[in-house]
Amino acid sequence: MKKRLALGMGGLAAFAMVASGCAGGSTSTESSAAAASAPAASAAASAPAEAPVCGGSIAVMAPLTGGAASIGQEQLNFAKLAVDDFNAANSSTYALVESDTQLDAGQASTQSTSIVSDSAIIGVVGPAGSQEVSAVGPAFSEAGLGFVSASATNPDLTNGDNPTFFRVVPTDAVQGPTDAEFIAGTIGAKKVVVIEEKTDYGTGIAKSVADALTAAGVANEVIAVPEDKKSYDDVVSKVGDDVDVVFVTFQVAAKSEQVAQSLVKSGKKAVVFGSDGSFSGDFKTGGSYVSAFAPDIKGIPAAADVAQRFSDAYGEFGTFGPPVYVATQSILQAAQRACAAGASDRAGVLAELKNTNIAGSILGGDIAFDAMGDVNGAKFYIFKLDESGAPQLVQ
Amino acid sequence: MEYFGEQLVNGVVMGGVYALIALGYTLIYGVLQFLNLAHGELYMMGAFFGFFTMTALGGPSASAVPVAVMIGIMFIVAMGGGALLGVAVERFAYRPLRNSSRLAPLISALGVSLFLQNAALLLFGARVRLYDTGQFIDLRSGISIGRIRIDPTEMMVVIGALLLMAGLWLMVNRTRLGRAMRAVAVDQDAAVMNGIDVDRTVVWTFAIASGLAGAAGVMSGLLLYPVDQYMGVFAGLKGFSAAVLGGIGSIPGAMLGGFLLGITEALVTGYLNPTYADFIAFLILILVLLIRPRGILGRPAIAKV
Amino acid sequence: MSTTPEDSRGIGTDEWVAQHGERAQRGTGLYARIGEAWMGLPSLVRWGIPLLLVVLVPFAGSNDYILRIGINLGLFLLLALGLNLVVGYSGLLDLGFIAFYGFGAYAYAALASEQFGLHLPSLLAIVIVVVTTAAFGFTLGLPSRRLTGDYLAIATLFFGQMFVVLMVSSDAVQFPWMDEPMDLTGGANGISNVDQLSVLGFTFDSNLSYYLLLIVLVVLATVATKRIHFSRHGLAWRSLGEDSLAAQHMTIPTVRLKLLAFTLGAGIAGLAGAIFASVQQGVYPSTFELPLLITIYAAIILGGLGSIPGVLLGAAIMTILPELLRFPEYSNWLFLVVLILGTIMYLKSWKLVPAVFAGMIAIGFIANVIFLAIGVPYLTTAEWAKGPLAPVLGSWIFMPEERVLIGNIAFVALVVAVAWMSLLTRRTTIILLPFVLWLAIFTWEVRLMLEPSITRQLLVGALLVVLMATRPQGIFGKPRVEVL
Amino acid sequence: MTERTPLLELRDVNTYYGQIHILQGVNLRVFEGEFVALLGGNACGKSTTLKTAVGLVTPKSGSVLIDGVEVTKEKPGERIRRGIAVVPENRRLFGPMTVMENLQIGAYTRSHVPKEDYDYVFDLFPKVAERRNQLAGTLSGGEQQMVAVARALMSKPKLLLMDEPSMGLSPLLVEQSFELIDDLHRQGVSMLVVEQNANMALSVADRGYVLQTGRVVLEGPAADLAQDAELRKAYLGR
Amino acid sequence: MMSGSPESESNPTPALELIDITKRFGGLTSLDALSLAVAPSEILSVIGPNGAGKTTFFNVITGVYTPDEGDVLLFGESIRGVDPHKVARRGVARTFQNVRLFQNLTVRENITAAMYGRTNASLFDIVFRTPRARREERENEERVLDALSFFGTRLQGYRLDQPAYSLSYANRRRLEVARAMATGASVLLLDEPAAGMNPKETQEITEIIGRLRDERSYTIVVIEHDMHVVEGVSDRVIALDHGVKIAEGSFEDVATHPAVIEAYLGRGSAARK
Repeated sequence: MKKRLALGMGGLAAFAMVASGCAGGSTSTESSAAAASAPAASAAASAPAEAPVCGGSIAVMAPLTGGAASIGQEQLNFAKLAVDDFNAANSSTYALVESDTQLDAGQASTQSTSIVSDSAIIGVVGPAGSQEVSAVGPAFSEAGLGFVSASATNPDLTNGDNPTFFRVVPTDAVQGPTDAEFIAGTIGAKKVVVIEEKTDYGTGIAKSVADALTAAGVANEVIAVPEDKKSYDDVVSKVGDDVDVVFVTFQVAAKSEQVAQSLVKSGKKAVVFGSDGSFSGDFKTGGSYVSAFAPDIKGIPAAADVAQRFSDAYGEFGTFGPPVYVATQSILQAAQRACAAGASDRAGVLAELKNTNIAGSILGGDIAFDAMGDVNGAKFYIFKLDESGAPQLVQ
Repeated sequence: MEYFGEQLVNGVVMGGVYALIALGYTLIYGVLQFLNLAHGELYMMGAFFGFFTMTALGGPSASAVPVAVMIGIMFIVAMGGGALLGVAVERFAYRPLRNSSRLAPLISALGVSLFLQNAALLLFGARVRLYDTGQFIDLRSGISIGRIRIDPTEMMVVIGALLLMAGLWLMVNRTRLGRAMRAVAVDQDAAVMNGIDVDRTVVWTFAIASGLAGAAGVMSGLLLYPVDQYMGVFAGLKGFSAAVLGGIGSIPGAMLGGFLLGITEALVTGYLNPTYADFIAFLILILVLLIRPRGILGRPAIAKV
Repeated sequence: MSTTPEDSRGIGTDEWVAQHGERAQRGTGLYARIGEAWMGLPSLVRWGIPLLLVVLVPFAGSNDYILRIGINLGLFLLLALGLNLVVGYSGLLDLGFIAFYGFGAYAYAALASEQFGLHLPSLLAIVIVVVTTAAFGFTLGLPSRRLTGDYLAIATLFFGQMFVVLMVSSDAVQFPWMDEPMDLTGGANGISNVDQLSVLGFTFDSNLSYYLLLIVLVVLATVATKRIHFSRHGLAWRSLGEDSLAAQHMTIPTVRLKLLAFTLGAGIAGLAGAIFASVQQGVYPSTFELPLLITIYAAIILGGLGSIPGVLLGAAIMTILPELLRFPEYSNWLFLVVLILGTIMYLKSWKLVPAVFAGMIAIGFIANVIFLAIGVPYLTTAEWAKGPLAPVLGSWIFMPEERVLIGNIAFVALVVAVAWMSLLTRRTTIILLPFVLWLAIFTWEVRLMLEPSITRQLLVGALLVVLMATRPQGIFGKPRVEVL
Repeated sequence: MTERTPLLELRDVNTYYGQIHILQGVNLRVFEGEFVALLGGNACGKSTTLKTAVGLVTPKSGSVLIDGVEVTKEKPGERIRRGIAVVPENRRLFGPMTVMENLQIGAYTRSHVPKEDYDYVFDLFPKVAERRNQLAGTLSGGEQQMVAVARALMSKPKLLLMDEPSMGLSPLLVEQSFELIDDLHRQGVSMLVVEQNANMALSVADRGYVLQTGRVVLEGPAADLAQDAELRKAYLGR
Repeated sequence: MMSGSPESESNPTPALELIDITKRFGGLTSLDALSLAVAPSEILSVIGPNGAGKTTFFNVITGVYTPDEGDVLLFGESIRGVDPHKVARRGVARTFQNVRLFQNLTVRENITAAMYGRTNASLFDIVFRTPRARREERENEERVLDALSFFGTRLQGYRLDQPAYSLSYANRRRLEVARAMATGASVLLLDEPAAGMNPKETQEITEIIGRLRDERSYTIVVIEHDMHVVEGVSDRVIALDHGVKIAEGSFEDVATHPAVIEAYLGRGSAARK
């Protein structure tokens, strides 16, 4: 502390000398520089001895501003945490490059060219939306650049059109049937209302759930709502008294809570079942259900520490962040392996990305990709919210 | 019929919020003939101010003061904060442009919107906030007629909106400040020549309009609308539509427009398809404009040849 | 009774104020002289130099990203030139303009993708797109017969909004004559895998090809606009924008010309939309929302409404600047350069400049000392404090431990300080300037650098406000002067 | 000339609009009880002089004094409180407001307006009293002129400034306006009237100034000015 | 009521004829069964108090308002309810009481804009600069100078490329007249052409109005408050009050007509003039 005080004083004094045009200024500057070198030296000494070898840039494509900023900022922060953790553990120098897409495929497409043009970038986390993935896919595959999304769940994305695309979350094709089966079986619902939010996320999951429900013989009605709808009371009024479950497909958990509260206050018996977008502390009406592609990460020993450090640094988080941590990890590890093998270019990283195997990831299981880029052994978990709003694993 | 009543209540409640936002647009347009497109952002800021006041007072569950007092303070802070911000926006973004073309303040307003949204993102973080009204108000209480229920927050919104409108109407039509506002609206130069301080009148106009936006922000928070940086964009559009529908510049018009828009939205949602609610609302708006170019209660333009 | 001797023209002849106005039109000083010299060049040179530079870009070691920005700029220029006909000339505030762009893009996607299994030849598709978009523009122009000014703006704004709603929600449209609901627009997912343009056997499959195509189109559009500007149609449009009633009395069929402006503007937007769809090989509804409208309007107003170079410059600013700000390495420099140049230009005095900057430097160290004295914990080294001067720089702009909190406070303080300063006299402003400058750099380093994406949007917003406040008529716009 | 304090004084006023030098060292005084006419052609600075006096335009140099008090930096409202009032060019009534509200706005600068003050103007203009609840925009030209004057009188001015009272009026109304002005003057209201219609103005004024390209080129008693050959040639027609 | 003037009897088809025109706004009757005729190359002045319906009279002729009753004939053909731009094309041009120039267009552009109805170049011609477009451009240039030549050097030289807003008030009024001429009209409606002008300028505009008739055979209707102008230019004067013609005839006849003095001129005016 004192040294820094001296430094500040010294700087000021030196500045005063120079400013007043004092002839002896040079000596004074020297002395101040000498004083200044002390902390610099100590800072250098505190750094680890062995020199870091591996590094490179990883781009994060996410809606960092605009209407979906709450998702994008959480994703960005998890990516930052992952890189910091990894660098600290491996003495590497990986860096993040922000790429704000505002969840708009057009901007994502433009940004993809920027990322492709920056040769320092060896891998991409994101983009967040499925339509963005389709928009950037051609550019990235042409550049041989691997990209790992943590939230694009449209099953069509891994049909072979995007050979460099990977994702760490299961698709709607997994979530829909799982949720529908639970609603039909465990809950035993006879009638379900599916609220489809008109986003690429909401549309996909709503369709998959509705199809699976129909297949399971559960009567269901899909109500589509625009993304910018503010009040859901009028939608809830449409929910009949005989409806058992209202399945919601919001990206923002607060809206699921809004629907749940509205159901409670209008005295309807229906409970809300939220898709993975609702998995967040904001959704907490007791008795509701929510599905997630991972067991609650706060309950996983491997993840508890990450969750804690994230909360300390950036505050609360929802469902879109933790997979980004894993997605970033997968690229970092691939890069590290490529670096060790002496092929730390895009091709090397992409090749290694295919061999991803994160044992005991913070999402609960091991993470590895299949040939199409989907995560292996994808499974959905279902939680019931207790009276305090905490999720309890029920399947 | 009960279902219709239910949807009507939903519509009126939504309409109350729209109407409050619309009042701000209408007031500023009435005085300056200028669309304050940043109005929605003041509403957003009001919602945040209310939220942070609530948190500072001990949050939704463990309030340090009685609930009524807490809500009162939330409103005061949000309205005061909104008013201050509104006055600042007027001073720095609009006043330099008062005598320039009509488009310049429009662009300036868009700049202000962009700035405020991102300042909120920077300062408050990206997380979506919820007021969690259920924690301190029993939403299951309130009036119910058959299946039609009106919970306390809904009552508060509707009554509050009506009271604020009545107050505003009285203020504009019965007070010295109101007269000054109307005089400035008709002819700024003539107003100055009668000793009216135009700048001060405009400042008050912005303060009142922005205060109303702040109140609307808290109300929508209490109604459990998610609070985020971009909530003002669409709400602003709705409030603005309401003002235009009712006849921009007219205070009862703004109220009428707000309620009409809310009811339309609820009925279209209730009987047709929610995704088309906005489509139909906009369609009605365009039709009304084509039939009555100045809105339902708007004064026809005086043609000068 | 007295008569001023120097009066020579005699009482009763008074055209002098107006002549003063005429004289004041001519600028003075260095900028004006540079401007005059530039305007003195033959127009072929004036337009040729920038064009040459633009054409050379791809051959000067640029990459796909720069080309892509160029393509976006080209699309923007087309849109801006089209919109300029409607807003800049005819004074019709068409806030639904983006819908035409979207309509063009969607129409092209419908005609050249798997959505309906149609893969029309590009030329045919484009002709159909332009014609239908123009027809759509004509339809939306119809209300302009009855609605004027703000009310027309409002009605068109809602048309624009309806377009997006319609695109998002038309993925399951139940026609009475069909059994299954039909997917017309792909809903929120949009339409992907749209065909690329292919004309006479040449397929536009690279950014370079689109870049060059757009240069050609923009040049054609600019030349056409320039020719229209002084022609009878251009004059008629501008007259009706000035005073629609007077124009009617001067033989100008205002209704027809308004509709023509709408139609033509829409046609151009439709063309741009079709190219956009094929560049991106997809269309998505989120593209055509308010932010794009804002950007395009900002472009034409920023440059100066109705001025062709203004429109071009405005579009360039609104495309390139936000992209530059994406990268901390550029935005850093941009920030510092703007700050320093801005200060110098404001001070206009070589004596004051060093004094102010010296004050700014001193304040950093003073702040450092004060913060230490009151015991605020902090870390010294900022990221940019590198090299031999690192320790000095590090204690000039120090990194507080509570970076976000203190950064937020600094940000609010900075905004308040700048706003407040703009109200003060020049003298007081200069005294406060060093403090505000240091605070700006401090805020930048401590907080804004941490969130480049948010900072970028903040700066664009602030830029719009500041530019409008300092030059309401736009960069190349001519002020409307009312004499007495 | 006596050494009384003028009600209104402009001392060496220089005014600019942007780069245009409008008033070039204008000196002007109006004493209590006087009726002063300010004459000149178009765009010679007449209106600017008036605007400078009221405070709508701030001079770059020189000063404005009301009743001997320097008011150059004061806002119009404060100056009106000091006892000047304006009847603007083209009357500029607040059309969508009632006559009564127009009068209330005239009294805007006063915190309390006793009922007698309204009665005073209603006595002066019975027509205005009759129309008090009518919208000002629906009145005829002559009535509007009366309301405009009544509105200005509501601030209890010591000095009334009138900007082109004959502008756009038919000959009959011009005549009536000047009768009204003359009447008010006889009742003791001091006046500064800006007028293009020199003939009419000089027939009722005590004193006059002639403005030319932003300078006062002639000043003196109205009767003398009316005889000035050059002025006659320029303004008084054949 | 005065009888029709001798000119209109001698000429079978009047340039402009109003037959029993009535125009109401809400409960207010602005023009009440007004009939009048203007012979070719005649200058008719219309006087009357504010709100007498003078400007409504112009607006009915030019098609801004459609009369509730009655007909408007231009050289014997009805132009009732025809759009303003078509009326203008058929030969009626006007100026405005409050000067409505295209403020931000230059002098040259203001005049060229008014020639829209006389030119034919399509957008195609313009964009591709076809011979037709070029020819028209040259013709326009000549016509601009021709219209302006009427005002001496007032609007020429460097002023050609000045925006209209920078002109002096008198020059704006002149430009408005020149713009009306440029439409190719044969009937000019001038709404208070001398308003706000000083005596010298008033005299000048009075002369110009006379020359417009003498040199270019324009038929002219003038609304004016300035009796010097009315006296100086009028072949015939009509006085309106409350939409009704209260007097018609020579200047002397009308100016001394008791109803006109009562409603419009005032008793002092004759004495003072």
